[in-house]
Amino acid sequence: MVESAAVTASLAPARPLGALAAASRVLPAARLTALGDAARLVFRGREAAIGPAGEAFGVALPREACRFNAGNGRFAFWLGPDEWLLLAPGAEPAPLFAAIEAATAGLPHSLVDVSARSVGIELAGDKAAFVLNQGNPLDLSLDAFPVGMCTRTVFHKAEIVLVRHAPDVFHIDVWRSFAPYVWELLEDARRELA
Amino acid sequence: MTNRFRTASGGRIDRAAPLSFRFDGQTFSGFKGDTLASALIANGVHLVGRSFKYHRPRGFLSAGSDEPNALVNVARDAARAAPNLRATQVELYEGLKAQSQNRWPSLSFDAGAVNDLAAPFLPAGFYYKTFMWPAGAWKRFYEPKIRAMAGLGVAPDLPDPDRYTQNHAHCDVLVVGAGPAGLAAALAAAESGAKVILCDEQAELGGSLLSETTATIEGKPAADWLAATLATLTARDNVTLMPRTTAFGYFPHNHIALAERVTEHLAAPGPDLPRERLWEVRAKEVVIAAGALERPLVFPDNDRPGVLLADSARTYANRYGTKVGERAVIFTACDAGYRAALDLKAAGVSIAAIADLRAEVSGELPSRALAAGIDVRPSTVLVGTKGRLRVASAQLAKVTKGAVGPAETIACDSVLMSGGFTPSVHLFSQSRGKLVWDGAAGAYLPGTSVERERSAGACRGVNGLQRVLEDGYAQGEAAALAARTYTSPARGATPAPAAPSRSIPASAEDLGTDGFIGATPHGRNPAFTKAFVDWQNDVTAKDLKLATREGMRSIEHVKRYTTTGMATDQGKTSNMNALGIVSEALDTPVPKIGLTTFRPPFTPTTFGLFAGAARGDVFDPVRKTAIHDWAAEHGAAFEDVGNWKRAHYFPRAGEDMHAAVARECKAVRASVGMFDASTLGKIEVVGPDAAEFMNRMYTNAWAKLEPGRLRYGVMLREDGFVMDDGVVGRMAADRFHVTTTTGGAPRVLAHMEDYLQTEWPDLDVWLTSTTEQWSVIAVQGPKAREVIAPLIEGIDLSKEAFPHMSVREGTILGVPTRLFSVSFTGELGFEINVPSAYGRAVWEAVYAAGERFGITPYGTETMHVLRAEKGYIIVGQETDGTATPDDVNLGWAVGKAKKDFVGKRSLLRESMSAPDRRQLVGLKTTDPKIVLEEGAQIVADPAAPVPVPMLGFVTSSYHSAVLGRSIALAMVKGGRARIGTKLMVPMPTHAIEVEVVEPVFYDPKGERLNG
Amino acid sequence: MQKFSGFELFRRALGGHKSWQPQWRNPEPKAEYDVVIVGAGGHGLAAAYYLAKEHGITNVAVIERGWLGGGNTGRNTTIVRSNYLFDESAALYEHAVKLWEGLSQDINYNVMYSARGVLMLAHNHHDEISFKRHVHANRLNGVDNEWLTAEQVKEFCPPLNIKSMRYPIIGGALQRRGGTARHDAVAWGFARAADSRGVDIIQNCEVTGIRRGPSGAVEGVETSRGFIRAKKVGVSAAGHTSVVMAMAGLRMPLESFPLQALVSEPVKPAFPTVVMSNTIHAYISQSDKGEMVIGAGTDAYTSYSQRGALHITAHTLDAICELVPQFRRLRMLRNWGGIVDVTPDRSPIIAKTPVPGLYVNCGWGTGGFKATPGSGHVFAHTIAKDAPHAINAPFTLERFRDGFLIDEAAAAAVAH
Amino acid sequence: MLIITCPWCGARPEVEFRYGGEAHIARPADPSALTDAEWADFLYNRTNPKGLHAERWRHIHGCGRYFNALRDTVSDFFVTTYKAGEKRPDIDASSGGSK
Repeated sequence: MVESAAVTASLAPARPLGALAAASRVLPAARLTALGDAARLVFRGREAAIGPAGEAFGVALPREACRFNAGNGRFAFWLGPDEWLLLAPGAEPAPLFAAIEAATAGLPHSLVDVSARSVGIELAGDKAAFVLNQGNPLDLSLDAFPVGMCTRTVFHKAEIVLVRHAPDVFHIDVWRSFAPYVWELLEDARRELA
Repeated sequence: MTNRFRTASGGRIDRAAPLSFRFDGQTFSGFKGDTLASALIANGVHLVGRSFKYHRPRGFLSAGSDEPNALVNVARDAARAAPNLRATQVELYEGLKAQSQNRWPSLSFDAGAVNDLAAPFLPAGFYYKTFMWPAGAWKRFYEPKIRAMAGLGVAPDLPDPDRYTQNHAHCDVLVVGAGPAGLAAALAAAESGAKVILCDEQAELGGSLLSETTATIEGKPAADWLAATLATLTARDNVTLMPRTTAFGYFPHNHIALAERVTEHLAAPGPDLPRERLWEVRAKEVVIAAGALERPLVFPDNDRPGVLLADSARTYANRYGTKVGERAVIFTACDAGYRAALDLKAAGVSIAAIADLRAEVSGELPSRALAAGIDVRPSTVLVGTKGRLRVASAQLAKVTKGAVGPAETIACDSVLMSGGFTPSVHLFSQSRGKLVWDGAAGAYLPGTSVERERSAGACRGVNGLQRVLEDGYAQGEAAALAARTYTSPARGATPAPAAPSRSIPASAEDLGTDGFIGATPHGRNPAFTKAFVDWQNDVTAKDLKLATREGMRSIEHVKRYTTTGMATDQGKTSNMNALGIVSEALDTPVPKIGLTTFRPPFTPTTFGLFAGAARGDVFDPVRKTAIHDWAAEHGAAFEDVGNWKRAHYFPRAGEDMHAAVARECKAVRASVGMFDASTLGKIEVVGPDAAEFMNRMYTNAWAKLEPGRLRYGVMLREDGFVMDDGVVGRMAADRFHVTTTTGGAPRVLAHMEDYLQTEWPDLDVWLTSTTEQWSVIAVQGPKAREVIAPLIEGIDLSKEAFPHMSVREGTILGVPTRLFSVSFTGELGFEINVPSAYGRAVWEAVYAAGERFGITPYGTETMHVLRAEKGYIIVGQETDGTATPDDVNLGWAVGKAKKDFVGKRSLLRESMSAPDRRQLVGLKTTDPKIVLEEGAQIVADPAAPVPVPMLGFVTSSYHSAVLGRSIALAMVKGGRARIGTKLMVPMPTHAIEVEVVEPVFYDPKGERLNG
Repeated sequence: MQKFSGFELFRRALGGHKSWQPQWRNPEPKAEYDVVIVGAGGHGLAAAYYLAKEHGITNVAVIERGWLGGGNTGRNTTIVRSNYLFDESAALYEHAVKLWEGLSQDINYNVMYSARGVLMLAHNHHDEISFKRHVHANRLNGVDNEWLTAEQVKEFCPPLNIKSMRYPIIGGALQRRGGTARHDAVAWGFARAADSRGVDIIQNCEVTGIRRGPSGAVEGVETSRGFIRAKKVGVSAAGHTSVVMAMAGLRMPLESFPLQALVSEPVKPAFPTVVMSNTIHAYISQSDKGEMVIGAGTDAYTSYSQRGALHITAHTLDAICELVPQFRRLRMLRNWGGIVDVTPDRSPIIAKTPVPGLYVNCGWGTGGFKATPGSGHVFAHTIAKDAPHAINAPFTLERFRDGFLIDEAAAAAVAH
Repeated sequence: MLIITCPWCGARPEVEFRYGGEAHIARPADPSALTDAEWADFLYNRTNPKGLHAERWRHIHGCGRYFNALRDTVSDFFVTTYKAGEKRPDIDASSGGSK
């Protein structure tokens, strides 16, 4: 695998939500923010590889279903019993990729760079759950969806990864081409909070 | 106009807040808190509609959601018109405009009423017996006439501009109905700490308590207790109160759908508010406290305006301060008639007489009526009414030993009837609970539950205010307790019904359980009477009897034959009486007749509510590639491919599609073009067993494919037919970069996961979708290498180092890339995969670098033409789910030596290699200018008699600018053996001669691939 | 059989309609019949009628678990059309349409066959090719079907939104002879006509077993009302086919799914034809009564519960509101479910079975109503002759073993 | 919309899942050894019972796992769910609280 270390400064990464975010209203009850670039890796593998992968990433991969671990500004999200999404905001994927591959060499696993596959949206405020529940059928009470939980789920007709960072702070990770759809429906859902 | 029929005081209306509204163009006034119905009644208006079939004048029957007659069209403006709204549920606001329906030219003179005269010839099901001759006349003549007469309101003809939103909610206990039982249940559950939602269809919570003037609860007047209880519930964090919210559907696993009317009652709704909101509630436990509905009595001419349900008249008086008339005759089979009489009398309505179907009249309420000097007549029936647009008199007759005596006419302007109460079991029945006939109660009551729900109060036959309150409290407590041990939607063992942990003393008139089901005796010639069972659909007692005479024995048959219970109230007022009449006609007990199933919705529910936000651009996701905006800025026309938008072609000024595509094609063949292939599905297959997995999933052999090489892969379904195809790159011994068709991406990944997880979990290989990770920029044409060479670092692009069908990793302008040497055009070609964040930037850089070669962006249409010139198939266009690899000339891609792969066994069936299977061939029209129609059929003899034997069909067809002629691909029976022969493509007016040719029209030797 | 006509209606009206007799008898089952049909839906009753009328076999019982016409016959959206792609299908459904066209007169019962046209909408290039392939094949098979441009679609059905939508309409395929019929009337009409020819229709009689003799051949059916002997048993049990066939020891290539439909409140005429969109999954027509009759898709999982999920209905109404946005303010009056059995190739099975004397008519998926008379007609032939009619000869069970599938689904998504 | 208990993620709404047809129909180890009739039986014939049904679901918009379930096709209530590869639990419909 050859992964380029640095990207030429002349080519700036595109932000699929840029225009929508710029036109968005400030509504304190449900603030909507398009998050910046991040390294995203999908790690999948057998038992032996899980520990070393977490060590190399710097955040242990959670073994409890639908939970995430965080540390040093990085996150390891449990997505399935052999699948984790490793998120490092602001980081370049290549060095991370290399480090984890090195630590898991010879152990059955799969590591794939999906940094550009999705974009992040933060939804925060008293009414964040109310807004999310207009397109998501999960029980978002703190009992059922506590802080520290993450899961793939749906928002209307799009698949998302939904993360709860704080009682009123959610993070949505959504595939790039679905992001405007999710954003527009979030906007529609919070319209009545104006 | 003044409110001539207002009571002097009382009611829950705000007399300090007058409102003006219009009905059928006339201006009226009412008060805040009125419904359209109560306000019209206050103005003396009872004629509000016409019946469905006979167009008979109709007035209000009830005061609630069971109203079958008073349907109106309410329009805020031309686009915001809603037909068939019940005036009894329409809350009054300043400036409300309502229109009556189903009448022409006017409500008071309706030409359709001629049907009423023809009624003897229009019995139930008459249309099944006639209108058959001459054949064809039904569609041309009779049906249009019938259709014009049928229907109620008028559908809006402008798109609805209002919004509808949808919310999911979860709770421990959902209480449906905020009458006394529901309030007590909510209170009990809330006190137990449960998270409670309490909803009610009415504007105010309180149910029957809203109409109480004399009852007391826990020592307080009912209204005060209600206010205090609502204050208590409102103050609790664990309770959500939802007025104007109808629980309309009970779906599997305690999934209850509620419709909340958010702005319908507002004079000037805010633009950001939805008109209605759908609540999809998932409740651990449900308490149904839906109350009971008063039953009409079925007697001759019981449908004149001014004839209404007694308890509804009481509600109009007590709750809305409105008198239904000045002089009322009451016809009752239970004590509710007396309670209404007393309350109306107190409100200033004179009670001409009470006709009581019962022989024995005793008890508190009748005694009070007698004491009040009301003319009470036991064993008396109404045998008719008179009056044109409003009841003017009633005929009363004594029943002696079943014989109806002579009638006495009593003048009146209203007739109030009460046949007793029918428990509202709709939601329980929707939940699939079994209803049980209770002979003592004369009603179907909830029996065995299926879902995690329980009924409380009048809807399960409990009566008497204190008993209802205490039952509600007990069910609320039990529900909260059950919610605490919830593990799954499946209902556990039903706990024994608990006694309420506290008593809720209350005093109110006890109505008992008397009532009547069926048609009351009248002694008149049934042929000349109309005693209505279903008001809206004009179903009379004699229609039901006719149905039974004609052999309809099941209630479902009777219902469908007569249409009883199929009106917009869905039988709320009619079902039980119909059962009674059928039971009598067939001399069979009611429970043997059966009961029609209650279906959602409880009351009619707006389509927009279900559709919610899904409209226009967010009806489905609009998926756009990272390069989309560039294409849009450069004038591309787009096409929908699945939910992707793909650039279709890039017209220049003055060009149509044909011209643009011709130019784009020529540019690629002559120099170089670029194409956004980002929508192709991509899957990263990684792990030590990756090659073995690929071997099993694809027809091809993968073991020997070296890292750095590409191979075209074919995937079959297990039934042997082509499912998908795509180029696969081996990135490393344990890593494949798999591409799929645009539409096939999710399907292929799911197919792979299925086999991997369930058939071969032992394989050490994992799948990750990378469709959106990579932007794919295809650079195709003789100059392709020259265009990209200056941009690429770390890859030797020479022919020798980087032959056709190879993949290398490097960078392009510093951006990491997986560079494929691959062609879907037949020209030298590359596909640049870059992380999609850089897709547009790299695209622009390539475009800039290509300018000196006249690089031409092209769209999917040109891509299709170029690949067709080369005979490359598109899965889904050349294949339709019935093609084997060999059928589409891909037999070479099937690894014959492989023991097994998905689909292999199916290919061994004899039919799969039959010589007359359709095979992929090329077609050339004899006249090169003619472009065949895609989908056109191919025959040997177009003049053959119908059915003309068909040999195949055209799958792809284009004008090839490079070849200067039309080309087509086709699937033809035994096609390969027909190459060189002529066939015909018949069109409606003529047939086109074609020659069957090899399906490669351009550079058949493939010499251009290497540039 | 009392004749039905306008004159009779008039004549009997003068007597207060007292002289109408039952449309069918309510007989006790006999010990033995020549043929027992399991299932008194439209298909079963039609088969009984044609057995009596065309083959002179009148010692026939149609036994029904509930009430006649109470299954899918009374629960569907009543669409009739024959513009199917493959020759085999076109022949079968066209056979039915031809019978529909004279059915009211044949059985003296107004089934209200209304050739209002069935318009199938194309939203993308793939739809267009597929529909044009249908149009050409249909024409050569003598089945009417024509391609309309988007403008012609709008002209034929003015309420449709064709432009300002997520997937604009680019054209459509119109079968003018397609339309709707009155579902209950079809069941009742066939019941009355079969009954008058001597067929016993036995309701509230559930089949509990299929008895086979030592040779393996059918001897009769066990029912909740006792054993009924018959050398020939035809199973026409819609969603329950697998259950009934299992009684004879046969495994079927069938899965049963919930299928939902709904109607709006009645309104004055506002929708002139039948419109179907496979791409966004909706179909709609307006009944004579004024209700918009709307079909939803099947739920994802097999079920005999006769009900489905809210989100299936909601997606259907999304699509309807997208196609006809002025209907957003209309209201759903009634929503119900049926059970449809679906074959792997979405085409029916009308055939002999490996069990001598046992015949099956099943697998109609979401589209059985339209075939009712044609299906009954060829099923009767198959039972009477112990051999298929030329029209249903391809619709065997063995086609799955041999790979001769008739895959309408492959070419046209769901076949409603 | 059913509530389905994913063996990993717990109770979730049906829209997160994809139905996968009848369970415990293992792909033959050596398909080429089968007759056409045996192969067709594997490919096409289904039990389609009215009552307890062993079936596959995939938590496609969740953990992505296939798993098996026992569901009463008359009531649509689940009796249990279990991981792919595990044996069908020896339960009949009446014991699962599906009535």
